[in-house]
Amino acid sequence: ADINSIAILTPEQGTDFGWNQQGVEGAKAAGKATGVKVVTAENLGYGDVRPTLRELAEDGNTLLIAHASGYNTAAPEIGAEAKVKVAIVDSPAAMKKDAIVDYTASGHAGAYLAGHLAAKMSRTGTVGIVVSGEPPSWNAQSVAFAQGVKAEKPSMTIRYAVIGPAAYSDAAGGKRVTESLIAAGADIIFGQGNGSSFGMLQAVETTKATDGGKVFFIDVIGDKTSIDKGFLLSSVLWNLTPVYTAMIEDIKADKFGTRNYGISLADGSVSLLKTKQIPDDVWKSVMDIRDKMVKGDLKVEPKFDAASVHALVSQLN
Amino acid sequence: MSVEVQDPSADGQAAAKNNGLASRRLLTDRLQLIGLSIGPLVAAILVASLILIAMGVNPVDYYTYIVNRGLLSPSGIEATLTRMGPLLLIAAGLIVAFRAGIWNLGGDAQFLLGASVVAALAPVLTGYMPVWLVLIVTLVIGAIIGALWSLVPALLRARQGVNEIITTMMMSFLGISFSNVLVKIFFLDPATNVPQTRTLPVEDRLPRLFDTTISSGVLIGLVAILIVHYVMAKTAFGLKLKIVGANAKAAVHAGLSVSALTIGVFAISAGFSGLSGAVAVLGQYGNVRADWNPAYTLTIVPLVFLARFNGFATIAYVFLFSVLSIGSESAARRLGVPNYFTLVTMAILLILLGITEMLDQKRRESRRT
Amino acid sequence: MTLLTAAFLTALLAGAITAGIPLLLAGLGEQLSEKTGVLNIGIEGMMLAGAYLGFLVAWKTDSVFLGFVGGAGGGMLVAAIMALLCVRFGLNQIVIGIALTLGAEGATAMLHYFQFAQTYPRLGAISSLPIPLLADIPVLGPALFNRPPIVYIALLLVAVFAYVYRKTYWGIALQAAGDKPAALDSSGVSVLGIRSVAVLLTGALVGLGGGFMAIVGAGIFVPFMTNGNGFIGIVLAMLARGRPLWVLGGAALFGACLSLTTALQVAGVDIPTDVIQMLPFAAVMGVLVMLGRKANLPSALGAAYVRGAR
Amino acid sequence: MTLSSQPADDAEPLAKPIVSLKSVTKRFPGIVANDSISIDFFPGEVHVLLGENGAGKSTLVSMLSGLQQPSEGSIAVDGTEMPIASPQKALSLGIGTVFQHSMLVPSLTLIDNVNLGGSWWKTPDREAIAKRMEETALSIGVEVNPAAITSSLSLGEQQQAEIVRALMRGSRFLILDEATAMLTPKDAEKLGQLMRRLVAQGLAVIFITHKLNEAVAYGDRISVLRLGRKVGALGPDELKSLGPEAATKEIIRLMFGSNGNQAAETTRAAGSARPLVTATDPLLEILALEVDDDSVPVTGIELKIGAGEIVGIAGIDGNGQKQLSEALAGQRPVKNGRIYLDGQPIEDLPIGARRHRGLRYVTDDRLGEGTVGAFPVSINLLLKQIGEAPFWRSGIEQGGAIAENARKQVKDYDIRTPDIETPAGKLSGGNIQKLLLARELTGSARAVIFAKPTYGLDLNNIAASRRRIREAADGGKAVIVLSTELDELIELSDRIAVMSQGRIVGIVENDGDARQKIGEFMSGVAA
Ligand SMILES: Nc1ncnc2c1ncn2[C@@H]1O[C@H](COP(=O)(O)OP(=O)(O)OP(=O)(O)O)[C@@H](O)[C@H]1O
Ligand SMILES: Nc1ncnc2c1ncn2[C@@H]1O[C@H](COP(=O)(O)OP(=O)(O)OP(=O)(O)O)[C@@H](O)[C@H]1O
Ligand SMILES: [Mg+2]
Ligand SMILES: [Mg+2]
Repeated sequence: ADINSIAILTPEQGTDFGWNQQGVEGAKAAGKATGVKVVTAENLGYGDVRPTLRELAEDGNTLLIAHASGYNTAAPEIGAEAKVKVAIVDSPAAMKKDAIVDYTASGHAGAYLAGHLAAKMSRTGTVGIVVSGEPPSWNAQSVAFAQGVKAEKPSMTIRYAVIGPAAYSDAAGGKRVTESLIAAGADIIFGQGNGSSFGMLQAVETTKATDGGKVFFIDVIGDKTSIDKGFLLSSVLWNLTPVYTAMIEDIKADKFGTRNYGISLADGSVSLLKTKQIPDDVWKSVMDIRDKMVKGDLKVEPKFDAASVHALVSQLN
Repeated sequence: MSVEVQDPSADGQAAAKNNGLASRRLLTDRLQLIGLSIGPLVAAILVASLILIAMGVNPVDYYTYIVNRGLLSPSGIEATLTRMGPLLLIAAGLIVAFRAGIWNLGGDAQFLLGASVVAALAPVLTGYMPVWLVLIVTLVIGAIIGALWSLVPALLRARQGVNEIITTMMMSFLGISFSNVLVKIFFLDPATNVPQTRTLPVEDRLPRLFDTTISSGVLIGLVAILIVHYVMAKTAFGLKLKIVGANAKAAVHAGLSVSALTIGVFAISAGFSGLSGAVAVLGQYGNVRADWNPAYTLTIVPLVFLARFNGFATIAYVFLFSVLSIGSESAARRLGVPNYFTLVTMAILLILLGITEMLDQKRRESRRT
Repeated sequence: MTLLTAAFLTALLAGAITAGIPLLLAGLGEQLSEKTGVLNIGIEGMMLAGAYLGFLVAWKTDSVFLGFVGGAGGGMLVAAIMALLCVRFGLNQIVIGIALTLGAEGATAMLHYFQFAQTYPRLGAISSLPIPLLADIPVLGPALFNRPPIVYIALLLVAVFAYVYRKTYWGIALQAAGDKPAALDSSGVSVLGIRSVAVLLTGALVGLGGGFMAIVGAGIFVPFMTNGNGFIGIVLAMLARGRPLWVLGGAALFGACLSLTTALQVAGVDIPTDVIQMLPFAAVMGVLVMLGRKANLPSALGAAYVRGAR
Repeated sequence: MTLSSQPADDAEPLAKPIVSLKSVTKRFPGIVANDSISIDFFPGEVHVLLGENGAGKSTLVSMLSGLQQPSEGSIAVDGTEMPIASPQKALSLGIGTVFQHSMLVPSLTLIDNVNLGGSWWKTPDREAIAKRMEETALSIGVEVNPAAITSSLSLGEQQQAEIVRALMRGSRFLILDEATAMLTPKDAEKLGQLMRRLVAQGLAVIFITHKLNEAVAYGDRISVLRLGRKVGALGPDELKSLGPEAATKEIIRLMFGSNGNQAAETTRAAGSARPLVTATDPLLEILALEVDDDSVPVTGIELKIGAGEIVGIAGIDGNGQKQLSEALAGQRPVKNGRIYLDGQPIEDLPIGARRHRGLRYVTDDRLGEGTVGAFPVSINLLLKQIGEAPFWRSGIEQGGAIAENARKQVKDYDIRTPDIETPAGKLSGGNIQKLLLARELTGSARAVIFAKPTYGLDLNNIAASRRRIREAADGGKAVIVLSTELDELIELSDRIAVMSQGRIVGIVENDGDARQKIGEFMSGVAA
């Protein structure tokens, strides 16, 4: 089928070095690669997106990418009503021929690797996970990270804390909770949050580990290298470009709605960021694990619910 | 603390009766009135335009987009009207409360709890009864839940005189968290990873009006606010509430049961907020997600004040607000302005409307003989 | 590895204080306005403006001190609009308060978008001022007595205001402005003057709280970062019924609950954060239910003063 | 003797006026409150301002104290024209004012109320101020408790404190606007003597009162206002040469024109005309009544009032009168005891039910609780009948019936209002009182409680109110009148009970020597 333009809707401004930015940039890159125009509707919040969805449909966009789990009820409904194709997250079962696809992106494989990396690099034997909320994709990464840590070194201690419900922009809370985890012994922080993640980063930059050494930060989704001050250890990078590109091509090939999409280590849409903080030998051994996972010798199942995270971190301690 | 607001309609009547005004004066009055209602809008647009120009955006384009989207395009006006439904219900509740001198600022939790419970029940109930009955039952339940959440502040205020600004705000913070607990733990849709309630299918929701996407929630809202307006203006009950609000000592002196009325006001006001939550879920959203909180109350409070608790003026302000919020998202997107600008526009408009309201008050005062 | 180390307890206590200070300043600020009869609903906006400007100045000048001055200035800027519109011109305080909050949210988010969204600059560690002897007490010492000077200043402000309210002519005038402005006016003191100064100082206090949040609390500015702290400040002020010490108590309660949330989670106790989040509010409601304290708000609260009006 | 409207007071002494009003006009929207008034105020004189309610006395005061600015004309101080732009300016010129309505902050102590104008950065020396306050009070023969929270004091005590405060501010020009309204006759007399002492020291005093005997007794010079104009004046010489009797007559003529005399006559004459009612079966019976209160608990009240009987309750303000009347009306819980109306106990009934049984209460707090100021006269007339037919049917307002009722009441009770839709708060005090009387006396009233029924009213309105009270009794109702004015009670009552510290300390028949017996009860001589 013909496709001239697509639109992506994000809940926050696409300048967060994270979820929103990755969505916007991925869509733009996919559009460039396939010659399709991309409309971005950013900072729509988590409330009523139906009017925007309808307008974008009226404007002639063939595909609406609803880039927030909060949009996964509204988008299919408007898609059906306005007869446009929609892509949503966190609802694989909603797939429908010519109408709905899901791209529940999960960086859990990358997070698993990050867990190995963290365990190898930790001096204190304790690592921390800080999240600003508990959406499914973050839960999956939290679980996988913890599993990776334990797989690398079973004696490791893992501390987990949520800043507060929906504390996405609570930078001060991010810093406060991170400092507590550092005080509890963590010298590596695996942080997931939007605005709040900058508070976590600042905490890492300004707080010493209990052994008096440096604390490192492992980020998710985006690449904060450009704003790093030497504390960024790694990041579970996502690349949504292949996902969106595949969607567009499937539309062109009239195959839209026959499969869901995801990101994976295999096609490079999930990867671990190499920074100069990671010694080469450590990096190499992590990459060996990655290769095993790509080959299928090692499987990590994503767990998306918060209960799994809580069960895991309390059982691990 | 006192809320001192005069009913403009009653005022106008009195003024008209009092003086046999010359027709010339009537004309200047009309002109003044038109100036006072259009003026702030124009001024707000001008101030906002300056900021737009500073950002390198053509203000004419920006406002054309807003009007086109929020008012003139079919789907835009449909969205505007649909958005009004829950807002009008919240406004109706606030009018009742403020008229009676009660500061129910806990609307957000009353809304959310109503919404959550209704969202959890409605999809289940459809298995047991016809859809129309489900809708009626759940609307009532939403209102009851909202009212229940105001019970503690109501009793504290009625029995012990505990200030309700504090208690309703407390209960609001508490209720927002509680609603999240309900959704995340008890009302969870097992079929999805996302912490949210089951979803009421589109065809089971409140009917849409005619052949459009307008939810009939807007009708419920309009009816509610008109009823409130009528009750406040014309009935003994409304008058009693107004007396409690205007002079509680006089209400006691006149033998009104102030504590019963207070509890009644809380129940009605919070009931409308709960009903608003039900209408939002049944008419638009279909479910409730964890951590969702549109926080409508705080946006509606100033509008209700600017309308001086008058039902018709409230409808006008809510309409204006909805046009602006629907239209400006579109305009911002098309012109590459960050959507945050909508907040700034809203602030400028509120301030200028506030100035107008004050000037208008002065005008009435100086005319009164 | 055991969790109850001195370091962890210290971090929790320090975290509670860091989270409590903005609430304390917001509550003290609101209390000052309310005392004079101005219901200041706009402090969330003042706080945000203080956070933005405080961060901007601290980052540009590399001076934490100037940052706090900037934070107070940012709050005062918004407060000046409130003083002009609500005190001088008598506009509805609720309408303007909410408008200012919305406006400050939008404006600071836009400024952030244009200035920082590509770089997210962050401040370095804030140096602290240990208080001799006291700083050496285990846990308590480092959490309480080895902090940036602004922490001590904020705590000292509680005593200052308690003193001002009880002991000075100004304190008497403040109370009169809120309780019976006409009496103050006829005694030759300008009601609008007293109220304007109070609102401006509220802006300064609240802005300082916002600045603290950005400079000490987060080390960065992000949009909407005050996260409703201003509104909790309003509640604290009303609960405190004019007494600064009660604001301190309330702020401490909220700060402690936040740290408790973290502590329980880190200890692996599986209670939803939402439930723990309810604790301070539930506690206060419980106290209100049991004590049933009468409001006792200034009688002219929320009403504009016009000389000779009747 | 001539009384021109702009008296030149020709034979005036060498003293120059401290303050002069020169053709001062003050307009409010739709009303000229002061119309081209010229008056000189001399040191060493008590200058009495007289006039009906609404004549413009307080407006004049507000311009002298800097609260209002003249619309036209000017004010000269010590001979030089000088705008009094703010209260601060007035104070700095030595103009001290005790306003008609309290200007104390209720939540502060008296000490802090004295401190209101202090330099903000300073710390008041509260002990010294308290001491000075006590001394000042002593010098005028009153007692104050400087450390008391203002709101805990009676209105009379507050007014005394305000006078003390004005003196402490070192005024050389003292304005007392209806300062005796709240005082007992004894305290009023003390204040009068104080004014005399002050002017002897060279101060100028403006004294506003509705009590002509006070005007004549303490005034050196009298100016009379009517409808905003100065309609006459009596200089010191004229006052002296006329003597009290003739001066009073002349003043009444000036104030009310020709019909004024009638008003005054009826006021004075009517009392004795009433035949004493011999108690029949009591209609309203109060037995061993106890009422809780933080400051003045009421105990052991026993009263029986027959149909057609008027029982007065005398006593200094703040001795439980308010608590008693509120408990009778049902606004305050009864702790112990019984109240029978027509033989039925009513002490547990709510306010509305008591009203239905025929109990009525005319409150003295006319604006605070008696009316809702922002609401129209028509609604205020029905404030205690909301929802009742024919004014409401099935809860819906019946505009016609409400308006008809209002028009009838406005006519029957001579309520002067521009319109029945006019907000009640805009009416003058006298007319608000008529509104309350209309509301309480219509319908099937059986027993009526009047609290300070003529407080703050001018002579005409006083006469009208007293006539209504007598009519009520003559119509077979049981009547209680609570008043601090002994003359009023003696004029109206059949029997007079004396209240002190929450108890009835004695009941006397209103015969020839009632006044003396009451005085004995009040001062505790006859216990
Ligand atoms: N704010 C106002 N604006 C316009 N007119 C007013 C205002 N307040 C009062 N009035 C007018 O003032 C008059 C009453 O003034 P005031 O309260 O001094 O009455 P009063 O002196 O007690 O009169 P009365 O003789 O009836 O006791 C009324 O005629 C009323 O119409
Ligand atoms: N602030 C005001 N706004 C409008 N009208 C006013 C105001 N103050 C006074 N007036 C009007 O001025 C007139 C004179 O009122 P004023 O209070 O001076 O009377 P007064 O002689 O002191 O009466 P009273 O004996 O009852 O105290 C009244 O009719 C009143 O309506
Ligand atoms: Mg007066
Ligand atoms: Mg009067």
